[in-house]
Amino acid sequence: MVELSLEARGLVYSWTGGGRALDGLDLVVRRGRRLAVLGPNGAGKSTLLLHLNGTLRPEAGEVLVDGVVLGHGRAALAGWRRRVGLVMQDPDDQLFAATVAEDVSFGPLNLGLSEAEAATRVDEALAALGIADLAERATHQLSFGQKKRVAIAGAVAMRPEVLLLDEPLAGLDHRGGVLLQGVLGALAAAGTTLVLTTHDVDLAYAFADEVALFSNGRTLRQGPAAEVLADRVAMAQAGLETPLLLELGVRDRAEALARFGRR
Amino acid sequence: MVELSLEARGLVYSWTGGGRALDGLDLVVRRGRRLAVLGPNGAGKSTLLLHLNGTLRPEAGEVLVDGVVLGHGRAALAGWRRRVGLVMQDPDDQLFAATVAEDVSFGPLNLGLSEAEAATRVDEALAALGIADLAERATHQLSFGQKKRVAIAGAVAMRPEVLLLDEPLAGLDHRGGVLLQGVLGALAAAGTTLVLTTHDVDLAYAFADEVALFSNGRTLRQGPAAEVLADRVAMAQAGLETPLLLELGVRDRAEALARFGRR
Amino acid sequence: MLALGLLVLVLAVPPWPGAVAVLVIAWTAALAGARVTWRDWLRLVAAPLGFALTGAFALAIEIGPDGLALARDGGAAAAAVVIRAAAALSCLLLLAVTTPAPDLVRGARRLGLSPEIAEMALLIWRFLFMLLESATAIRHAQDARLGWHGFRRSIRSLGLLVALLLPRALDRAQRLECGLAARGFDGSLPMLSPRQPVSLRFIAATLGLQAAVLGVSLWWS
Amino acid sequence: MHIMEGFLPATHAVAWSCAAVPFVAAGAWKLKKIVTERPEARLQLAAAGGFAFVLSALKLPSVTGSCSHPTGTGLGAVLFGPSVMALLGSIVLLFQALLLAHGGLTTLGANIISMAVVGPWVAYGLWRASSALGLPAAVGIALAAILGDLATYIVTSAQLALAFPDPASGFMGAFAKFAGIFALTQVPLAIAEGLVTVVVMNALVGRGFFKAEGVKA
Repeated sequence: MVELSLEARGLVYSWTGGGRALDGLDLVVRRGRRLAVLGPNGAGKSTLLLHLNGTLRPEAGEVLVDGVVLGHGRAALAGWRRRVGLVMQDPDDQLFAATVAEDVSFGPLNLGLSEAEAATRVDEALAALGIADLAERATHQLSFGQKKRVAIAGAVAMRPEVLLLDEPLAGLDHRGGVLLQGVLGALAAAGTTLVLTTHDVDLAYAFADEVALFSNGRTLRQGPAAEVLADRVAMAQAGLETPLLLELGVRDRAEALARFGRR
Repeated sequence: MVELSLEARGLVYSWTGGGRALDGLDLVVRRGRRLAVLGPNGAGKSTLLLHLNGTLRPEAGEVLVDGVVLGHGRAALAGWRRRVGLVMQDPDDQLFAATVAEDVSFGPLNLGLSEAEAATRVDEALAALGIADLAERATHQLSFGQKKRVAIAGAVAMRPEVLLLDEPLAGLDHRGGVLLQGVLGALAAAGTTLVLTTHDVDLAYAFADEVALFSNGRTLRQGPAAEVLADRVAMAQAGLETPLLLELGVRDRAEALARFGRR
Repeated sequence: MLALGLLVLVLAVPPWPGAVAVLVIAWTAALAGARVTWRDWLRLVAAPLGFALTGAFALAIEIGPDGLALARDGGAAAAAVVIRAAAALSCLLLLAVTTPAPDLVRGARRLGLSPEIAEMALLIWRFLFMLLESATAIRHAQDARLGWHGFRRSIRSLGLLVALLLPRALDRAQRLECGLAARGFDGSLPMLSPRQPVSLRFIAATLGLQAAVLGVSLWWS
Repeated sequence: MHIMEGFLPATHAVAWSCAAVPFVAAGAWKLKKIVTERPEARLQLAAAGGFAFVLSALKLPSVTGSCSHPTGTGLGAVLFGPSVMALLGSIVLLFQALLLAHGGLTTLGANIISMAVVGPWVAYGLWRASSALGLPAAVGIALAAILGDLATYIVTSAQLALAFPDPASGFMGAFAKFAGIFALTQVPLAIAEGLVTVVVMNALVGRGFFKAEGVKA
């Protein structure tokens, strides 16, 4: 049986202005899997991620890490965040330091590692993201795609068991997207559990083992990607369209073209 | 013969840090058409738009509006911007007022219209974007998709002949994208010439009559959408992939599914 | 309107019974009239009272010949100040929860505030929400990387946050300038102000209520 | 440090408001001048105002409910001059009262004097003095921010002492009381703020901000 890594039970959270962001949300994240949290804008996906790493505190419900309900005390949170990393959507919000290496070392140093250990972690994370050559560059001079990868390296350097990524491919062009999917694939292969949010059904289909379909602060359905994405009723309810490749009955582009006799 | 509405000839522009953003760029915009400027991130698409409405001044080359080279003097610019509207990618870069109606009234009042005329323009623009109900809402409480439409309304209220849109669908989910494409289609049908930048080949295929393929500050190729997008060599050079629907030989999703016997 | 009038009254009349009456009216108006939930309202009220209590402590003690001692009036003055402050605070909050700040600025403009200042205030209003959003996002990102665990790290994180925010604020201004230029920005920011419907009945009721509070307090003392 | 709504008696509230008027008016006049000369400065000034507000909404570590406002006005004073900050600061204080319940409307005048007038002038004076002495920009701004903060706190204590003189020892006694009690909360705050400012300045210099933007004093 696959072990549960993270679990959310009946999370409720309201915006300050009123209105429910999360409305009794349940979610299970299985160890070593790639889960896509799929839903339209404003469905509460980012808010969910902030709950999964303990940044926001639900009004009701609870989050379990490895089957244990974690509290929001200082010590509990530190342990929580050590295991569950978060990469936010806009890289400009998470690159604080002047250079790439300095920025990536922020997390490891906060873990209490020595400078030497932190430096090793930085090299390792930059290598994993394929950006070792950027180490000495100034963060504000990077391109958008580079910033995005530095932001992920910042989380990876803390060696989290679970990595939460908010819209990781948003704003990237085709080449940047392919590159980043490769990197994420490698992280998954190395054993990191990945949870990503997206409103892009094609990305969810191409990338995830499992999909949690999300609408109005609730999980409509969670299950194997192909099954959930093919559920027309649920997908329509979430205001999403079935991926074309899935409808054509294939998993990738090359297969579609081969099957239909072109190229 | 179709009239030329905007034309760029040999535009050159460098970043402050050095490096060419535009490197001898040519582009023609035909009246009443929908042109997609397609290229990877960092190809210089946004910089081009800022030249097309006179915000940036090229180091070499010129921009013609209706066959006339426009200068960058105060009066010339005012006339230019009356005819060529621009909607930036991040709506927060264009919304400054506390409420929606106030914000949209800014452009019309700058045209020297009376308060009554401006009010009419505001109503008209909000109606065109399908957001008449948002008029009294506070700008900072809008969702991203709503902000985007308010920003477009701000430009539409000036009744430009040409509307430039920088990545109009970026960040929108499926439903938001469909909604906005509908709005843009209606604007085009009403006679507005549309120029949009994007790195999304599917959007370019679905939306544009014409595509200008863009890479490293130059136009690689400009022509009818289906032709340019099917040019594998040029597309690869720009780091883009041919849209799947085009490769399958159809224009829309329903057709693909029908042709291949599903649904 | 109601809130502003009450605010003036609080300062003008003695704390008992005037301020107490105002306190009751403001709370009723907020909780019943404006439908603010108890939870939100109490949270709003609780924060600034820290200042009131520290300040009142200063009033309740006295530096005499033998050092610190309890004030001779046994803290009555301190209590009066706290009651008055609590009442005034409630009025302020009532105003804050019922009237968006831009409406107040527009009102002030009709009363003769110079357009430059009004415009600046409205622009600041817009910027502060954009920047608050950025600051919150940065804070969350730092939190995720354990930036706020321990005093030294918190100081460092806050410093980095502020240092990131300042260039972003100026950058935002620059980009907004660019975006507005496309809409004919030439330095001034003309816009149509929304018209506010004024309810005569509401004004009459407000004035009546305020007169009553004033009357009762004067009669009592 | 803001004096909360309703804490000052009516006469004092009115008097401080009157005292603040000329400074705010001078700031408004200066603003008009800047905006006429450089129309685009309008947005920069508004961004600075928004920035000052956001700083005040950020909580300093370990001292909850307190605020680091003077860093904003101090930096603003250095960037745009203290007279404009009197106006921007007033607007920010108004919004703070309305959004955060920091300070208040009747105490607005008193708070303007302490936070939007005295604080920025002290910060600006120190900044000019330190650049005249040839101290590095980072040191100058850090000093300006810390002492601007302390100046604000002393003025606030004096305002409270004037409003509530000690029956036995009069103004001086009351001043000692208020200054003493608020020292417990304000001195650690000023120190924390100084430390934060040093990090801020280092980071800004590290990001090439001062070279790129060029601080205009």
